[in-house]
Amino acid sequence: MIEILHLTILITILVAGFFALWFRNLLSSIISLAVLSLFISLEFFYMQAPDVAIAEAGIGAGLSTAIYIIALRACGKKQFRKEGER
Amino acid sequence: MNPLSVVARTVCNLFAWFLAVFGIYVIIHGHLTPGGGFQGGAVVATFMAFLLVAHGGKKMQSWVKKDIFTLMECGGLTLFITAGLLGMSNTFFFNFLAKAGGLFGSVVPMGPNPGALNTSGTIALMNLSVGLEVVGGLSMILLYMFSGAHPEESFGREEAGHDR
Amino acid sequence: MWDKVYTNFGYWDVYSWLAFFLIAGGMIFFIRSMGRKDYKKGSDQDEIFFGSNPVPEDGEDLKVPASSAYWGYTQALKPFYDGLVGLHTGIATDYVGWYILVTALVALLILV
Amino acid sequence: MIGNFPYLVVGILFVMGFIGLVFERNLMKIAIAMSVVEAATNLFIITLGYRSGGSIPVWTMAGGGSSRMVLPTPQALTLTAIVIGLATTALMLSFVMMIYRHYGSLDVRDVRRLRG
Amino acid sequence: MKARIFFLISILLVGGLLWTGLQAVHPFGIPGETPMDDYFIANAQGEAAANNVVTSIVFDYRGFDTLGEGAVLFTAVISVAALFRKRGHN
Amino acid sequence: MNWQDHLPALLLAVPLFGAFLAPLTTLGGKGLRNAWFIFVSSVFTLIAFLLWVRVGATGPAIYVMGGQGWNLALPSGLSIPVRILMEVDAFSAFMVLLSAVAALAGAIFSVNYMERFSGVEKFVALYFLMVTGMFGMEITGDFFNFFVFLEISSVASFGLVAFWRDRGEALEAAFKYMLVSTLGAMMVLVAVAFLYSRYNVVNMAALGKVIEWGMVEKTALVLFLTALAMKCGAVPMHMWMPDAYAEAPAGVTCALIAVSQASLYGLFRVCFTIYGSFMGSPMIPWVIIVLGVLSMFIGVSMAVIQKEVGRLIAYHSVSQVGYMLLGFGVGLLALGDARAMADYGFTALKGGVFHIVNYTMYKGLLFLAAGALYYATGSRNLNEMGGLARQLPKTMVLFMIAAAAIAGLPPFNGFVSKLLIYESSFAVHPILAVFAMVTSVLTLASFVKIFQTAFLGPELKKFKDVREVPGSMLAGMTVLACAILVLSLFPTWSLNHLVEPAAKALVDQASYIGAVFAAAATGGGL
Repeated sequence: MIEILHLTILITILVAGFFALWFRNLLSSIISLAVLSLFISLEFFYMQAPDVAIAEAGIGAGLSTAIYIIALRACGKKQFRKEGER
Repeated sequence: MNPLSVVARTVCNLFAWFLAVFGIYVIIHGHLTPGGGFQGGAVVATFMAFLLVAHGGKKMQSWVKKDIFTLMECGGLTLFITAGLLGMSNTFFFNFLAKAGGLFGSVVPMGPNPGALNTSGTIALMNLSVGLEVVGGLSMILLYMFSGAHPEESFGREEAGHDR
Repeated sequence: MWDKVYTNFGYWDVYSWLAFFLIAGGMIFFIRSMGRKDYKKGSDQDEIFFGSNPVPEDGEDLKVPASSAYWGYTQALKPFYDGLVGLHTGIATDYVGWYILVTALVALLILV
Repeated sequence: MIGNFPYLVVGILFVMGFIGLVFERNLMKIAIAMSVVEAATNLFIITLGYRSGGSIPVWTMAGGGSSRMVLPTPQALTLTAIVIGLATTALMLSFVMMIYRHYGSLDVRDVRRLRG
Repeated sequence: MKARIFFLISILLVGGLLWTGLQAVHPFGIPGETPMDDYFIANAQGEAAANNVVTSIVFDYRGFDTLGEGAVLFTAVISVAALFRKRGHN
Repeated sequence: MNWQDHLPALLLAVPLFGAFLAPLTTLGGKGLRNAWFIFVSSVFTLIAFLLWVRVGATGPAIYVMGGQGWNLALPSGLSIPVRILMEVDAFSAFMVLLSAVAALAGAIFSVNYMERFSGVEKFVALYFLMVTGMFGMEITGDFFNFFVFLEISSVASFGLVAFWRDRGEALEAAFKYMLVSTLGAMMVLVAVAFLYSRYNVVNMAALGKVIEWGMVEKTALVLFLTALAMKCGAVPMHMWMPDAYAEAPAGVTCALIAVSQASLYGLFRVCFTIYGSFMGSPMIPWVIIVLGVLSMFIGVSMAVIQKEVGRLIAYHSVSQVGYMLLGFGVGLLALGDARAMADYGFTALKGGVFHIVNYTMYKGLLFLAAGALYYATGSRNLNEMGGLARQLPKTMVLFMIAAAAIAGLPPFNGFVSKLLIYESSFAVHPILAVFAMVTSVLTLASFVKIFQTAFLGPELKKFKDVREVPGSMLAGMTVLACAILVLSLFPTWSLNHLVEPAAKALVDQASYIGAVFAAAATGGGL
């Protein structure tokens, strides 16, 4: 049972990492990154590292998301030379 | 960014204070429970981020000045390096307070134990100073990036040549 | 302190070079002192000789810009330089790409 | 059942981060890819320190004997690496903001005044 | 365009490099001999008088790393402050 | 206990203290800030000099951070150090000394150069942090600590490169530099983690003692090699280098050179001391040699066609780094073989080490002179310059010294190290020496180009009112010019007292490892 939980956490990490790079909408990307951080923090907690888990939850999922969103607000809509090109 | 609505502000206020208290707890109990200066400092800085998001940058800057955070940051680091230098009779970073009796100087029993706050020597001191430094530093980053997101408030026009 | 620097194949001696430069400088001054002494500033001797062309008034016209230096060299090696400049695209992600490419090459060489 | 699956996750995260770093065109996405690489590094170091069945390396909460604790050094190293990662992320995003102000674009192909 | 194909291949090769390295480290959850970590676990309470082994490593055994970490954070703060500094302020 | 035992810790504590207090010096105004800048720089230069003298007299210096005594490296009953060690052998002390001199010159130069900028107290703090990171990389004996100091110096240099944030190019250069550099630092961390997982040790000396040649070690070596070679600018990972070097303020570039030399130091510490004679194949030396030859040739080829002073000189950095990589690669090739070592290997190492000091001095001076040109004329474009010898005679003389030294004109020091490298690499393969000489010729050609277009030629109208640069900038350049002249006029002395101990320490893996364990044997338990 606990191993299934562990597997779920790891697969969620992969999925979140994939979507963090896949989404074209930057806000969705950033939220995906926050989810990645959160699940990495859960994985740390599973691996008996609560010190690092608190740090990752506070810094990775909390603060750096805030910083990303602030930076996103500072950059306007027109970010690409050509629309629709990745 | 504009301040949020009244309901959101109230909720943010409420949770922000819980966060602050929890962060300070994490900093102080760093040598007993999981946590420490960095983690607690990050949590307290998240409290700052909450207030910033809820009330907007202008109001925040009318409450606290950036100079206070600069002072916290430089002061925390200077305290940290001073705590290291005070152990210089042995070596740099020698834990000279541990098991010495006085401040943070109690002896810990071996093996699992509930723990006492007055232990661990310079570790507790360094936790406090790092907590101070991280709170100051991360709040500074948030405030500076927030003010940088609205250039017309803080910058003025571009100039050619050297920048003064 | 005044020894030569031996390289297992030859040696380096800075003092003989200095002596060479001193002697050469002495000879230059000697030859220079043998020249004519009737130079006068402001007379005809001061005029620039510009290959019997009209002398430009302004210095700007006389200057050869830096991009014209070694024109023949760059022209001769044009294919090489086209490739080389094309390599320096200035795109930030390409920098990372080159780094990873070198890592992969070194890994191939060392691991295989 | 788990086997070396965490290592595989670390490796895939690294490769995804590299692909993001090389093929993304938006500076913000490049910063995100760098964050993914940092997360993979942190996960890798913690994964190295896990001992199956081990307890938390805190005596206040520990149950068993000393050999049953997970390794504490990787946790200390990761703590350092996380804060360093935050510092670099913040600085990189500040650069992105400033570049947007100067170039008016986040496309990496526009940010190439220095070349040749 | 051709370069990007090489980049993709080399990314996969670097992934392969990391994967071979990861295959060669100890299996997940079973570290081999760990003298240094055992020393920390055994002596954190006696030497540093701290119950939290991780904290005792972070601030005592490897306290200098923590100073460096604080310095990195300080550096980042000063850099951000220098980027967004006000004009004419000397 | 002797106070001199604490020199390694003081070397790091003094610039850190200077950095932490620098933002507070705004309270005292401009004079206090400049005084603090120069004072702290002088103090760490003095400490570096004392450390160098001490290491030369008594052998490798060990310092245990947080131990009960400065030399109690090993805890009782354990054969590996658990605390962070500072280990300063002759090579580290040599690197520290020359980095300190370069940083001092950059600091003196910056006092006047930075007058036109705002927020100079932040500049001072970042400068000291960069210096701290550089020193830390050079004297640490612990891999994770090496990573931390690498990050300190990198992050500080990102901030410094982007210090003129009103110029888009500066930000662009900083971003590109940051992207590759952060990735490289991450890879260093991954390599450290690999080694940790295998041996449960992060100490360099202990790793060098127990290391074997397996898969994990190979992976770690690849990651270390490419990351550190990228940080010191080997082709084809050099592209950040002209951007960052040309766009940073001139005084910073002078110290940035020393930072990239610290990465080079890390590369050779890993190759010689950690892997050393355990190195399984001759492939790694050849990789380094090929990287070096490519760097030399491509760097200088790109330099010849540049139009901007800063970029031209920065491309020369790439090619000069190639010389060092070539010298060290040849030395590494001969490492296992005593006869080859005596025959040509040690000569190559001496050439490489001597080239490090020469390069740091003359390249720093060149960048400072380029900064002075920029300060005086407000232009970086060589096409617009001309006839500046009349207005800037002192700068011209200093520039001429540095240009002659880098081009390897005979009485100057650049030729000595190049000669050592040519002759030893000729013993390995003649084509290497041919490439090195072609590079030297092209170097001379490109500096003739700068000299001719910037200083010679008719006087231009728009530069009529250009004045000689202020005193502190000249003083900063003079420091480096004096160093070049000393190295040129007394090559035997500098080879015997400066270079040879460093090269010997680099080869002598056993004494580096033994220093830790010997200190532990005399000191007893923890």
